[in-house]
Amino acid sequence: MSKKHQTPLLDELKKGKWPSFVTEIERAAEKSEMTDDLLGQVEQSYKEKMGHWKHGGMVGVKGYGGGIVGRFSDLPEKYPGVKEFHTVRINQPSGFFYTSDILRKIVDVGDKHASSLYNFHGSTGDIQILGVKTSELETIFQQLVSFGFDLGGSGSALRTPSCCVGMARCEFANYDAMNMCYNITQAFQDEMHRPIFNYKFKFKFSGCGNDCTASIARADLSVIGTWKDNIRIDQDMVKEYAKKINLHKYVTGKCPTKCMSYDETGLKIDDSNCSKCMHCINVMPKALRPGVKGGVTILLGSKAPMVSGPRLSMVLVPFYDVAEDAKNGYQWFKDLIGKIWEFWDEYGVSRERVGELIQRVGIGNFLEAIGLEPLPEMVSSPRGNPFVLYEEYVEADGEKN
Amino acid sequence: MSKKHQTPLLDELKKGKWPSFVTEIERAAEKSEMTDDLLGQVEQSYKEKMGHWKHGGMVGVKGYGGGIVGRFSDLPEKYPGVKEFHTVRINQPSGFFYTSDILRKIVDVGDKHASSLYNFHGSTGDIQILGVKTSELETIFQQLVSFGFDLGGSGSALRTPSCCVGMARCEFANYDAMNMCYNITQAFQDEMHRPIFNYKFKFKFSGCGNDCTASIARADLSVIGTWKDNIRIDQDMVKEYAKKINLHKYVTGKCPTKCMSYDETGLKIDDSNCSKCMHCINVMPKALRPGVKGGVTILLGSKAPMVSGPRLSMVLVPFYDVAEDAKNGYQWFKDLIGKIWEFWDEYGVSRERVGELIQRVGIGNFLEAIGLEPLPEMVSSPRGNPFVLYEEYVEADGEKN
Amino acid sequence: MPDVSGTKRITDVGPHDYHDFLHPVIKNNYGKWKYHEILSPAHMVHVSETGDKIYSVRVGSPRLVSGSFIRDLCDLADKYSGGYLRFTTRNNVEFLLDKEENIEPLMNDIKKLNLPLGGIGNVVANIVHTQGWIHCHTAASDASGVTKALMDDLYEYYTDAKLPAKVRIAFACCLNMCGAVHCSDIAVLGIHRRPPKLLPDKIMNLCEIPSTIASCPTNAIRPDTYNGKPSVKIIEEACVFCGNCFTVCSGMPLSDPLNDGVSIWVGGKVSNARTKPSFSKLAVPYLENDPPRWPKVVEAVKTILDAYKNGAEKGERVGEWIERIGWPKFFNITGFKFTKYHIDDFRLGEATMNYSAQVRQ
Amino acid sequence: MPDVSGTKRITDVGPHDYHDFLHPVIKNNYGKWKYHEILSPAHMVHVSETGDKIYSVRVGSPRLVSGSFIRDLCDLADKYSGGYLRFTTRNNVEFLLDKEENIEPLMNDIKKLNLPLGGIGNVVANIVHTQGWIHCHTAASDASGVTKALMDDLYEYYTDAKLPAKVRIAFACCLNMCGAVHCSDIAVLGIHRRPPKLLPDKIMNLCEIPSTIASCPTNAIRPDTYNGKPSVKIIEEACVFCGNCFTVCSGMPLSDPLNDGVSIWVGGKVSNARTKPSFSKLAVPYLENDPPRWPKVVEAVKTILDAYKNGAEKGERVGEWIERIGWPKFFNITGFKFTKYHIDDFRLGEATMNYSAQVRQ
Ligand code: SRM
Ligand code: SRM
Ligand code: SRM
Ligand code: SRM
Ligand code: SF4
Ligand code: SF4
Ligand code: SF4
Ligand code: SF4
Ligand code: SF4
Ligand code: SF4
Ligand code: SF4
Ligand code: SF4
Repeated sequence: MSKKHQTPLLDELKKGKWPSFVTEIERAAEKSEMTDDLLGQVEQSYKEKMGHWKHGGMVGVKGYGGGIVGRFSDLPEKYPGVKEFHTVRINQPSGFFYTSDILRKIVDVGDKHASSLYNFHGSTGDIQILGVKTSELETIFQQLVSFGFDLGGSGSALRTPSCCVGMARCEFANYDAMNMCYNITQAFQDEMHRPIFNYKFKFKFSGCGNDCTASIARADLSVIGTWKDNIRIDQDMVKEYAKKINLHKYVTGKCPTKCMSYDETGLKIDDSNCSKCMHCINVMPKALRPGVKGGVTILLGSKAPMVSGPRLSMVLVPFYDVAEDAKNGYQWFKDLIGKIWEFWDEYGVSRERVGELIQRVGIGNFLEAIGLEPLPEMVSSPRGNPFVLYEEYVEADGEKN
Repeated sequence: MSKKHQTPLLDELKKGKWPSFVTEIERAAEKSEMTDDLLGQVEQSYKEKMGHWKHGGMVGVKGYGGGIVGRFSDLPEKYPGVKEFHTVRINQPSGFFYTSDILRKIVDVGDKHASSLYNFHGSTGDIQILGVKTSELETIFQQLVSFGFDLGGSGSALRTPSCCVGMARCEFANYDAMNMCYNITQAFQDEMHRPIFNYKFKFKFSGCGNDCTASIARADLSVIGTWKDNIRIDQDMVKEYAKKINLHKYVTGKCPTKCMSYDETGLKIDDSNCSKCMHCINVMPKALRPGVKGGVTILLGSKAPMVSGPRLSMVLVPFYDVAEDAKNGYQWFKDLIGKIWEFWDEYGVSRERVGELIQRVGIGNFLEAIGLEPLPEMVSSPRGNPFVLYEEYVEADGEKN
Repeated sequence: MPDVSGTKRITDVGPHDYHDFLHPVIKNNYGKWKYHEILSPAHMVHVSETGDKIYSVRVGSPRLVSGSFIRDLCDLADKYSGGYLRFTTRNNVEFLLDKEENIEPLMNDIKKLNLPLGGIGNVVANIVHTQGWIHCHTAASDASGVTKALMDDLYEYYTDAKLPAKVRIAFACCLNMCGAVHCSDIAVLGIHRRPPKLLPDKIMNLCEIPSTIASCPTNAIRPDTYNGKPSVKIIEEACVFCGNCFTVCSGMPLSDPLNDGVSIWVGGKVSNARTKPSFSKLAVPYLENDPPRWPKVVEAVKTILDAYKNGAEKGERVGEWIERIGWPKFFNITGFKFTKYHIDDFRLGEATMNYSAQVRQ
Repeated sequence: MPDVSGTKRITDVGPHDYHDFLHPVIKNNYGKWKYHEILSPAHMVHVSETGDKIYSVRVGSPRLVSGSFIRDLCDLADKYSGGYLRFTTRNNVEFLLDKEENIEPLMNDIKKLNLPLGGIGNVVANIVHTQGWIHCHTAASDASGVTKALMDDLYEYYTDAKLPAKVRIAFACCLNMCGAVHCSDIAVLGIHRRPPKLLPDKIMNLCEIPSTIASCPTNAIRPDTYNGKPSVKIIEEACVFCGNCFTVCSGMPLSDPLNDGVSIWVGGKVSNARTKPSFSKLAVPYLENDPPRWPKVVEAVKTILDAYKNGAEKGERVGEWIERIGWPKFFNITGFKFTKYHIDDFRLGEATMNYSAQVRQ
């Protein structure tokens, strides 16, 4: 297929060692006619230093309020192939695991009915088929469902949850993040597909404090593995490491709670003061392992900067015995989420994420409403100002007030 | 003199090993009639758990707007001795140094013309004569002046500056805090005695980062000694200390910038990374001394919590060569203060301390106004949110706007 | 492909059960992994309590890929890993092998496809990025282009583990920050620098005025009337060019070729290892858009990386290194100018001042 | 005393020149001190580059003292230190001696006066305190009384250096915090807990309504009218009992015997040594006023001190110790209850949450 548009600027980006998205668009253009016009429009953006997509546009499949991001060119005459160029978000499997068979099925759909361009994966976690015309949406959807894939989230809804590789291939996992992610996603299908929230809501599940899903930075609800008992130490292996690295400087010296010490007699850890940061285990994975009483810390509220500044998630539940609750279908967790959503629904305003709401109404009130106790684990330190809103005062007998 | 009032509650506070203020009040009452009624009124406060002073009351000496805190009992009939019970604030000498002669002169005045009760010293630094009647104010003032003492500050004025013992008796002093305090106080007598500010303004001068005047917590303008060159090390003495304390744990291990190391070859410091925290010098005063190129860091804005929360002072001038400026009568410093006050005068509102003003208008604007450059030393870290108010944008040729 | 038309419409099946995609060795050793060893920047082994091993070979991807790219991967997987592969949370590809002897031939085939091998350990990881001019309407810069230009230049940092610790770079094309740029070691962020234009007709017809006003972080939008109908006006001096008004109201576009560009941020992190997670901090307030290869952006990022590589201790993340040497020295070494824009004047900005006499002289 | 009446009125002489009060050894060695040595909790020596030495003997004072107390000090100074003495920034007295042999006799005489010797090194320093019921109109508690009760009980901590580091205790009788309680190792703070009473007549006649409204940190004061004249009302649910309105408007008193009391704060510091200066944090939200000896306050302070003494490493200030063991353990050891009042919900409160998975389990 010969190129419809001259793209001297984009061609520059075919050079260099890193695989080129321009080459990929060209390869896609070999499969799908519409994609050639994408090259043209993007080249024009490169020339003008400005995008050429119209603002928004509602499109979707029957019965769903989300899962598709509508996108229309503002130069449809010039680039008819991108006149409609929507994205289909497909909910990825837990841990981003695939077989070649299933991947081929997915790209068969996108190559035939769309631009043959994909994001593997979107920042939230979805597989994204780019460049879908409105008329193709239902077909694509039905074909995906036929081999067991469904749309992900978009709009004011639950967004596609995601998780790290966890127990599938990581010795640090303190709970079954992939299973929990799958179970929770299945349980809240309605909340994902039919936007009724004030704004988006995201879950991310990481097996340990390394947080390989970056959940603490970009999930309204971050679930991060931890443990209750002692770090398992193989003192012989510690000695091996000591031959190669200066443990004082690089291990015990960097422990945030200074709860470790090392000398000839071996490595000692005051586990009661260990904050499960993972550092020592990371450095000596053959010598140290998290304890066996795994669980999670549940944190709340992170998000991007709009409108009140970027947020990290803060501790809501210091330790939750997820293994125990898993036996029960994660019922305790689902109830907790239900209470959070209820509160958000009642008190939140449109486009207010749950973290912003809590900041607005006060964490104390929020905890009371969802039935959790205030705990010192929730704060990095107690208040340093004296403006305390004591809620009750005593009245003298017979005092009129 | 027999006691006029029964004070069973206060009597409890004459017990115990620590010297008792009740005993002191009783001793004062031996000298001054009015003081007996103080015991009575305070005993009543102890019984009722409530104070008995009226709200404020303006009193002063001719030509001064400050230096006296008016105080009136709300039970003047019952306790006529404390009907008027004002405080005279006397500007202490730099470093709180006295001779017995001069102290006797001061208490002669207070014993004769007031309650014979004193605060040595007030929290700002003044000597305070308590329990002065309005009619005695002028006499007391004139007598003080006669032997070279003056009133301190009160009201919306410059408050009595204070300083640590500094070079007079401390080897850590990096500049002459006592001299600077004296010079600046003398220079701004008018600002101290005639309240024309928006609110109070406090100076405190500490010779080093130990900040023995707590200037960083309670001075609008905190002047704290530091140095530019290397910490002076006596390696032999370091070895002596090493025999007694674990230098790795207690010295190098606690250095906030981790810029020190110790081994057989001695103590090494990367002075370019030393933040002059004083810790290592504090622990080994016989082995380490600050460098010889002394100067100060100037910090701005600390105060008590009203209205927007407690404040610490923040870095305004990372290094100021005060020794050089001293030769010039601290002119650079005085000019800087002048600019700060000018800005405060122009933009501050009533009862707004300078730290609050800067927060309200933005540090960038403030720096511009007083002619200082923004410096990374002023922040603990640069901004983490993207809401940057870029001040200029380019317009295309011929663009109408 | 089955013809599904006419059959009962099925919905809410949710994501595919992951069990169907797990390598047998992974299934058998699920939750039993004992330790891992990084064998090269491109492959590692995980060893189970049972003694079983799984090898992971990691390959870089531009993320925005064609169907053919995926098919190439599938072919490799069929040939060497029983068809099993996965993607990482940073869009790398991992082939999962139970046979050590397959590693080298797989790697050779990957090289033939000109795909980068690496990304494990103390490397510059694959850049997390967003849609840019390829697909988003609010983009102040392109995403894939800047990312490609950067990765071309940082290629050896991906394939060889030469750095003191992991370096996570992210790119987002507007302040919505769809990439996790607010907590990255190095972040490149597309920015506008000019208040929105007002298109009164659109505002009147398409926008809800109260929510438009509420969308502004600095209260720069005020009610106004236009031809007697409710509209808005903007206090230009208060606008921080965030684009949130445009998101809720299409009548307020911000894109402006002369003023759009990127800013650069440093020292954020996500992991809880050693230090707490933290935001990226402003390093370079503005660099103009300079397609196709954004040379100044590449240079600035390399300046940071070089300084970091030379200055940091083993195991120190970018932010940890800067905290240790201090921000003044960071600006000094990199030559970036510290300006009033670096001083946080937003909501919680006060908390970021240096309230101490700890100052390096 | 000279008769000054009739002479020209002299003003603005400023503070007395300190040179007149400096011990000759100090004058000669000004700026030349080389090192010091703490010889006991009550005395230390400073050694000059010239070889000269000055001994300082420190004595505790209740601060609120009689003229006779000062005369006692003067007599001792005349006898042993050439008449030279000073006060410290925490209201201790220091006799400055050039003769080592005078130290013991001086100390003996001090003991005869029942004054405490100590306060140097790792001690509980003299409590910085304020006026209280003795002299201030906004006091929610007494100052001297609580201080005396505490120091009686902590006496040995003053005279013997038994603590891991310096412990600075401060007391302030209201939220104006005239003692530096906001940055103390342990702070006791007088608090009200009931909104101001409104005395409409006073408000109308003595108060400026706009500045009264502006004085409220939480916007709890709203304009109102009383008998047709401008007055104010209070949104009780928003009042944090700070008393700032009373300071500017005498018609809004807060004192209330049934609800006034103290709160206890921990872990602040001022010095820049090791860690940056920091605020004291809320430990105990409320303890009732219990004169004359405030036993519960004394008990709470002792609980903190005991826990600190047992738990801290050498050289660790109270706040440094708590940061190392974590606040959960602090509350656990002391038995103080953590409540929602401990969570900062004021202006910058957000910055104090635990945004990490670093949690001790
Ligand atoms: C596709 C994706 C970027 C990518 O290239 O990967 C994306 C793309 C868009 N994001 Fe996003 N966001 C994507 C992940 C994120 C993330 C990261 C995450 O989820 O982990 C964030 C930051 C975390 C967060 O949620 O705060 C993110 C924060 C936003 C925001 C700001 C939300 C806020 O509360 O501050 C907006 C604005 C909005 O919602 O109106 C936004 C809005 C958008 C819109 C829908 C803008 C719009 O109004 O059209 C973009 C559609 C672009 C397109 O052409 O498809 N996107 N967005 C990501 C979703 C793919 C997926 O489903 O897997
Ligand atoms: C006497 C003294 C307390 C003491 O027992 O030592 C004192 C006593 C009063 N202070 Fe203070 N302050 C005293 C040092 C302080 C300090 C500490 C310091 O200066 O280092 C502070 C905290 C630092 C600061 O300035 O922020 C302090 C913060 C306040 C405030 C709150 C100011 C603010 O901006 O938040 C007020 C309220 C006011 O100004 O209206 C205040 C108001 C008062 C008043 C004038 C209350 C009043 O309206 O009558 C008190 C008079 C009491 C009396 O009976 O004399 N006092 N005041 C201290 C002055 C003695 C001296 O001159 O040496
Ligand atoms: C494969 C992946 C998980 C997944 O489900 O996909 C993963 C896998 C591993 N991570 Fe991770 N991390 C992965 C994303 C992350 C992220 C998220 C991100 O970058 O967006 C983080 C947080 C980054 C941050 O802090 O900003 C992350 C922070 C870590 C850390 C903590 C590093 C630190 O010291 O701060 C470790 C421990 C270490 O490397 O010593 C770690 C360690 C590991 C180990 C060694 C765990 C193990 O035993 O298997 C894995 C290989 C390490 C490697 O790649 O060098 N992983 N890891 C992700 C690979 C991304 C990629 O392709 O580059
Ligand atoms: C006399 C006095 C200065 C004055 O001009 O009056 C003074 C004198 C000394 N201070 Fe101080 N400090 C004095 C108030 C302070 C204050 C202010 C306060 O407490 O209100 C502080 C800040 C307290 C804080 O951080 O909250 C203070 C923090 C220090 C420190 C830092 C301690 C730390 O590790 O945080 C040192 C260094 C040390 O002790 O190792 C120090 C060291 C010293 C040395 C050793 C300096 C020297 O070489 O002479 C002096 C004797 C120490 C001692 O008392 O143990 N001085 N010192 C003050 C005595 C107050 C008192 O009577 O108790
Ligand atoms: S978050 Fe922890 S458990 Fe999950 S992949 Fe990363 S290191 Fe492994
Ligand atoms: S996990 Fe972190 S806190 Fe715990 S011992 Fe290891 S380094 Fe210390
Ligand atoms: S602040 Fe420094 S110079 Fe001044 S007395 Fe304290 S330790 Fe000495
Ligand atoms: S003064 Fe402080 S920062 Fe400097 S070397 Fe000593 S301990 Fe380190
Ligand atoms: S960062 Fe902004 S421009 Fe880029 S994809 Fe997200 S919303 Fe669109
Ligand atoms: S761009 Fe942002 S700051 Fe500017 S007017 Fe719009 S919402 Fe307000
Ligand atoms: S703290 Fe409050 S009550 Fe005590 S002296 Fe200061 S202003 Fe008066
Ligand atoms: S006491 Fe404080 S919070 Fe309450 S009304 Fe008065 S100023 Fe407002």
